[in-house]
Amino acid sequence: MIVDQVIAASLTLTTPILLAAMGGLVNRQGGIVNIALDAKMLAGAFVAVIVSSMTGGWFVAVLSAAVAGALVGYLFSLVITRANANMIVAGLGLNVLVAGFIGFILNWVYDSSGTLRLPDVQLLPKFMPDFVSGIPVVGLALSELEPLTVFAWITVFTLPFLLANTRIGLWVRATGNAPQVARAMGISGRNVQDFSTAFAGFFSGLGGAHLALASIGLFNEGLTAGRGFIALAAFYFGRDRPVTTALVCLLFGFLDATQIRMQTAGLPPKLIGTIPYLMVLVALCIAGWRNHRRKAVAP
Amino acid sequence: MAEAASIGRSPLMDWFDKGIGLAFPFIVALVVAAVVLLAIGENPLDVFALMFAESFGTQRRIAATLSAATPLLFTGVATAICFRSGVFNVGVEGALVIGGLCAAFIGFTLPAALGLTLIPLAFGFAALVSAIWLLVPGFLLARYEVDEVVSTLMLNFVAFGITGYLVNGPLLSEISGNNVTPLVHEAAQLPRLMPPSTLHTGFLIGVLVVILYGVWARRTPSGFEAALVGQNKRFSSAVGISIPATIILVMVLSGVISGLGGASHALGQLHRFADGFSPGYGFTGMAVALLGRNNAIGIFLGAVLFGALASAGTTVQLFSDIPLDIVNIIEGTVMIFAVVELGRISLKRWRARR
Amino acid sequence: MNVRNAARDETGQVSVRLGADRLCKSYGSIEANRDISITVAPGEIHAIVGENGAGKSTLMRMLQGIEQPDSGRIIVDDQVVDLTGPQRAFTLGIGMVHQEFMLAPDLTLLENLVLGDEPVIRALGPASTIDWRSALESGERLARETAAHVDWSRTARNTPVHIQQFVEIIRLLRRGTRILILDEPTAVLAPQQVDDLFALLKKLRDGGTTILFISHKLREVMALADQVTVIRRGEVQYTSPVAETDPDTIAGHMVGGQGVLPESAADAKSRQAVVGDVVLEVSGLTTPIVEKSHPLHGVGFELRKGEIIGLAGVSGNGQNELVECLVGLRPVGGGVVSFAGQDITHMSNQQRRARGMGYISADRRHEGLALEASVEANVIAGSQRKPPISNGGFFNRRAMRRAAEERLSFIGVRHGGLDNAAGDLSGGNQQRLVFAREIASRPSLLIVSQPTRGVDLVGIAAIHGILSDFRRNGGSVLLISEELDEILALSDRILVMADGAIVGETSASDADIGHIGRMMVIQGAGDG
Amino acid sequence: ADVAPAALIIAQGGLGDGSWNDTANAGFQAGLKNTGIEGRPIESKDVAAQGEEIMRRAADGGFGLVISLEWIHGEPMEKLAVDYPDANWVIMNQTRKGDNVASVVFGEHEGSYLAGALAAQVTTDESIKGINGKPVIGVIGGVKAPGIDKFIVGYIQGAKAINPDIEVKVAYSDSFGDPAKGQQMAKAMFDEGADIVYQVAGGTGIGIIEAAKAAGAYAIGVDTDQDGMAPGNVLTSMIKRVDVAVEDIINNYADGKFPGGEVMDFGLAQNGVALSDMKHTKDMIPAAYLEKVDALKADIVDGKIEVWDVSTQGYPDFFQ
Ligand SMILES: Nc1ncnc2c1ncn2[C@@H]1O[C@H](COP(=O)(O)OP(=O)(O)OP(=O)(O)O)[C@@H](O)[C@H]1O
Ligand SMILES: Nc1ncnc2c1ncn2[C@@H]1O[C@H](COP(=O)(O)OP(=O)(O)OP(=O)(O)O)[C@@H](O)[C@H]1O
Ligand SMILES: [Mg+2]
Ligand SMILES: [Mg+2]
Repeated sequence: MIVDQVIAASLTLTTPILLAAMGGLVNRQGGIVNIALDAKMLAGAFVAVIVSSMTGGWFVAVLSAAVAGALVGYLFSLVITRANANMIVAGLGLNVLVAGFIGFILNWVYDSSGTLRLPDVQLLPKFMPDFVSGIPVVGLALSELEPLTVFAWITVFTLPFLLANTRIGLWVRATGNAPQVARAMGISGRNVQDFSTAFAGFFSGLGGAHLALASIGLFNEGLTAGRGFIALAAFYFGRDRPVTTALVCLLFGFLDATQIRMQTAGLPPKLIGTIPYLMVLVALCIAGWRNHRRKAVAP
Repeated sequence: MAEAASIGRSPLMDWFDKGIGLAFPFIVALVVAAVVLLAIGENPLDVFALMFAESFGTQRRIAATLSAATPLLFTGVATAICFRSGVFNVGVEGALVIGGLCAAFIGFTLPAALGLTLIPLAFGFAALVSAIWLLVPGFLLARYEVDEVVSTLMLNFVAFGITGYLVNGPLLSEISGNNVTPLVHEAAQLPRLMPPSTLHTGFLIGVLVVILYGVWARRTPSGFEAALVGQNKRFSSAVGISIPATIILVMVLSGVISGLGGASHALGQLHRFADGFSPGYGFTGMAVALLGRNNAIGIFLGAVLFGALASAGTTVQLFSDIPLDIVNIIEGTVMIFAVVELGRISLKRWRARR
Repeated sequence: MNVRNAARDETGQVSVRLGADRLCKSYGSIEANRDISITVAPGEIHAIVGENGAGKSTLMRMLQGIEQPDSGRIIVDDQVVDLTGPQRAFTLGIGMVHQEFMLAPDLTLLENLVLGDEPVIRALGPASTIDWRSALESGERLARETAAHVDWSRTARNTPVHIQQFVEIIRLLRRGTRILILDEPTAVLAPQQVDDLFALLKKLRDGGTTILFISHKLREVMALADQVTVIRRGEVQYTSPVAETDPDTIAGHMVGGQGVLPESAADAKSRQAVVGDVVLEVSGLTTPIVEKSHPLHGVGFELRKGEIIGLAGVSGNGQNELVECLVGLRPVGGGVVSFAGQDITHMSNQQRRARGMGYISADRRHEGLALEASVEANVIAGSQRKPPISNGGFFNRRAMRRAAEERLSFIGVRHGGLDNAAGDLSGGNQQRLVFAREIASRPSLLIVSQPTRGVDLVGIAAIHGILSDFRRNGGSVLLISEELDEILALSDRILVMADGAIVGETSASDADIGHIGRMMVIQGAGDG
Repeated sequence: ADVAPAALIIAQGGLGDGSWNDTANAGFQAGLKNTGIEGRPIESKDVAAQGEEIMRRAADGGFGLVISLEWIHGEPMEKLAVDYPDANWVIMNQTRKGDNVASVVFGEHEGSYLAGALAAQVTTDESIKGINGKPVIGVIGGVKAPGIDKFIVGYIQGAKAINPDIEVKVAYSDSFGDPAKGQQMAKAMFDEGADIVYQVAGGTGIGIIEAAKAAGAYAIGVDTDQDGMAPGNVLTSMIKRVDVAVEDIINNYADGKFPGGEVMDFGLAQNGVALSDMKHTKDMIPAAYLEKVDALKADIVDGKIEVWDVSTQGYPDFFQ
């Protein structure tokens, strides 16, 4: 049926955005607006395909993708926290740089351009028992679950706990909220920020791995298709709260999944693509206006 | 962003400082590129020599470089005008694309009989629409403190969506194999400066914009006020400068210049609007502005350097096996290191020690 | 005061818990601390008083290891220690509550309490889960011990300031602080809240904690401290057990002896009441409460042409807020401000300036000047649209240079060149630069806040000269200063501000430094 | 051979698009190999604006053959051909004047017509595995652009020629490199009753074929023979011989027989476009359907049927 299809598609399309958004959200709670999530997703996808083909194991591939993303994120963070680079411009630069490097490696190591198709790429396994597909409405979505989607949603519901209850979670929030206070309390704000950026890289890398290994098993330069920016939009819209952000991601995933239906309804695809960004703009305006009101009425 | 509200603060040291600021990121980028080139067994010096020859070797190549630099003159200034006032506008790209579409629209819809008046009309319309485009986030920032980085970033994507839709729908050329508008009337096309090179009058307009920007920044009260706001908001409002008015002014100016840049590119280079109108001139413009430390001469040099990279980066492929990715690597590295303060910090320290 | 003797104390008991021995600290040409020596006994509450800029915070920062002294030694528990940083001070049991709040606004109080030293369920490094239950227990135990009522689940942002103050103290105690330094802990508290805080501090003292606290308010010192030290211009002026002194004596040492008054003060007594037109009229001025600001409660006064009104008061009593309301940098809650017969209550700063108001900000480094900008830019700012500096929308560079030179030389600002950064000037010259700018636009009214803070004696005389000249030429001045000498030297009339209201008034001829000092620091004394 | 080198200017989207640029480049490389001529593909991020400078530089730099894959380079090339009469110029998908200009046009619309005709016959034949009785088929384009709609319109026309009541679902993925999205879109189409989806979306199409495989339905490949990407689930592929065209040109150029001034039509008649051999699906499709397709092909070649060409005729009434 159509409903279960839409649910399944929304869920699948949500996962990469969701993973990147979870990373970006922690990063922003730590005080860094990361607009280079896209670059880290791309790096993750690239590494995932290579490692999966080399080892034939999806788990190692996914892990390597995450580590690669984290590494890129960490280096990026150093530029911001140690060399005081402006995070926005450096982020834009990183997007260009990573694309350049990957293109370069594709060219010189794999002698191809744009697409990397390797033999024996192992995809993410679908592990649910067969009978679930018989469950009405959600059966299809369930039967298509793979580990990363499950992990992403586990993260959504554990992240609030981790942020609230672990030392590092507290440090991240304190650093983002009041760096001078964190410093006075003996916490190295820079290290915490570096951690949060590496964390964002880790999750973006996972998002990239999902894009590459969920079903298609190959790498393409355009694979991320700006999803890093959609993730950014999601956690801005979700005000850095994991569950809200996840719902926004789900909404964006749903928009993607129903895009084809909206096209049938006569909406041009280009305009449909702007909906997430327009939503964020509207959300920003409402938040700004409310803030303004609150200040104006302050007793 | 520390270009002092310096009405003429220009002893030798200052120039030295700026020179380092401009050169440092490029040196880092060249080192990175050299490492990559060595890794693939190319001699970096040969490659750099070839790239230099391809960008400045002959008159024609210089013209090609300047032609590639033309849009960056506009986007560099449009960005610098905001950065200088402490407004982090990353929406120049979107405004440029919108402006380009508007100019092309005027250029092919109005009757050709209007002749040369088409050009000012197209430029004017582009400037107007782009100014309104950036006025929106400017207003939101000035009045409601809506974070301009995110609002302008989001607006870029909206601009891509709208122009992408229009150029495929209502404004699509009747018969074409691609998403392009019809060609603008011949009268609306900017004449070329050094035929056969594609260098066109838009370059002169761009240079004029840079000069006007320099004059505005250093020789007018409003440029002075904007710089003060960028340096110290509390001070500025204490001496009677309106912060919201300044923010709105610089955003509108930025929009106007982005629009002019789009018009120049549409009427001078492509003679229409098309998919792939801008490969990110607005974003490169940010690097240009930062590299040039928001200073007019710095912006000009920065734009030329990036123009050289773009023009040489493609044509070297004719004569060597260097892939385009090297250019991306250089460009990305320059962008990142343009904003790194290492060079400046150590220079300041060194100066403080003396 | 003699450390070696103290160390030889034969009972084996520590006699000096915290001491400073001839500490010196200079910032450039400013000697913030000169040979400061103090000793604080265990279980003592020691008050440090002194005017703004006297060097109190500098001393505290050195005792906390944030700043290193240029010379001199620091003693803890009779031992000379090397305070390499705040972390070292922490391990020695020294903790400080800063002048500004050190709580992360969006974290809960409990989170703020444990931040940086979290109790964990199982040690897994940074990934350990925080043991909130034990955190809460320790917080509540300490709160109980200190008789504070704290709702630990609130965010700091939504917590009243005095509770925030408590939490900061409790946080230090939790980390084993035995020596508590408080920098003006009462500046933002309401009287009732101050009493609560004092009860807490006394309790702590009785429990053996040593407390060093900075205050401007003598009532508080008398109520709380065991020992008081007065610092003036970077030097220890006076020190005494509180029981053996009285507010008048302390106030006298704080505001300085008679001898240091500049000459111009001599003619103060001969001044007549000014009878010109009313230039500035303020009535019933109130402000909303905004974080960390003192609200105004119905401030009213009149300022006449050719008159200097001195506004005396201890910092943090609403002077800054009043100034900002008058110059249009802070929205007014209620009341009316009129200037030259016109209601300007809701006008912008720009409009007020256009009507002839000038403003010398107390915060020279952030509001009075743009330190990175050139001297020329700073002295021209505000006049950038006026001819001949600009004509038809463009600067006349020559005229601008000339105007800048004229303005600077009129007041005698010494600078290395118009193109140098204003931040490169010495403090006194920076302040002259501000005057040069503000006088140049020929205002009819100057709002002047702390005009001589950080300025040397020659500079002070010059600035006083400028103000006197300005008045002689028909200008009106509202002078806000914590230097009573200064107010006495210049004012025709003196208003005293305390707790967001004008609490007293006296004419220059009747002015008595002791009386004014009492009104300032001992609330209500003015009435009696 | 001391023939001057050749340059191939890559169109927007760059190498790695999995279709147009990649296929042409493959032919280019093959041609160079055959003839021993030197040559290089040229990419630019700013290919729209830089095209003219690149082509001029190539001519100045002693290149004897310049092939541009970018549609927008048509106009400047016409002028350049005059400035550089000794160089040979090739443009695609449009007709440009000049003795030393060869224009190459493809009959994508014609090939797509056949694909549509085949799909329309198959989609109602429930005897074929995975086919439902509903007359519903689909097509997914990479972006909405005339170059893509040329395929789509041909496909629709072919389908309607078989069954005027057929429903052809059309959608665009808005990207040529997003297989994840292609997969989801195709899934949605299958789910709505389509059983055959034609992909005109480059790299995105990989996902469409994946989706067909997963759904047990059919995709139609494009550009190259994609039948083997999911054997049995790719009904056929609309092969477009860009590679052949480019290789041909280089061969001719090497032999001194550059087709200057000619329009090289790579339509059905010239075998420039064709349906694949259907190695994996031929046996499950009733022969009658294939015969019908062959008949239609003959009619097109003979000019009895005219297939609408968006790139020269604009949009037809039956498509928006
Ligand atoms: N970091 C610094 N750089 C330069 N000068 C400084 C610095 N810190 C303090 N000063 C100067 O040292 C002097 C003493 O300052 P300090 O902050 O110790 O005064 P205070 O007694 O705490 O005053 P307040 O009551 O206003 O807090 C002042 O003249 C001040 O301007
Ligand atoms: N964190 C806290 N710990 C202890 N007492 C508190 C705390 N926060 C507030 N109080 C006390 O509770 C009383 C009411 O505080 P407050 O004015 O914040 O309440 P409220 O107006 O109901 O709060 P809200 O604005 O959140 O509705 C005051 O006496 C205040 O001192
Ligand atoms: Mg202090
Ligand atoms: Mg069917």
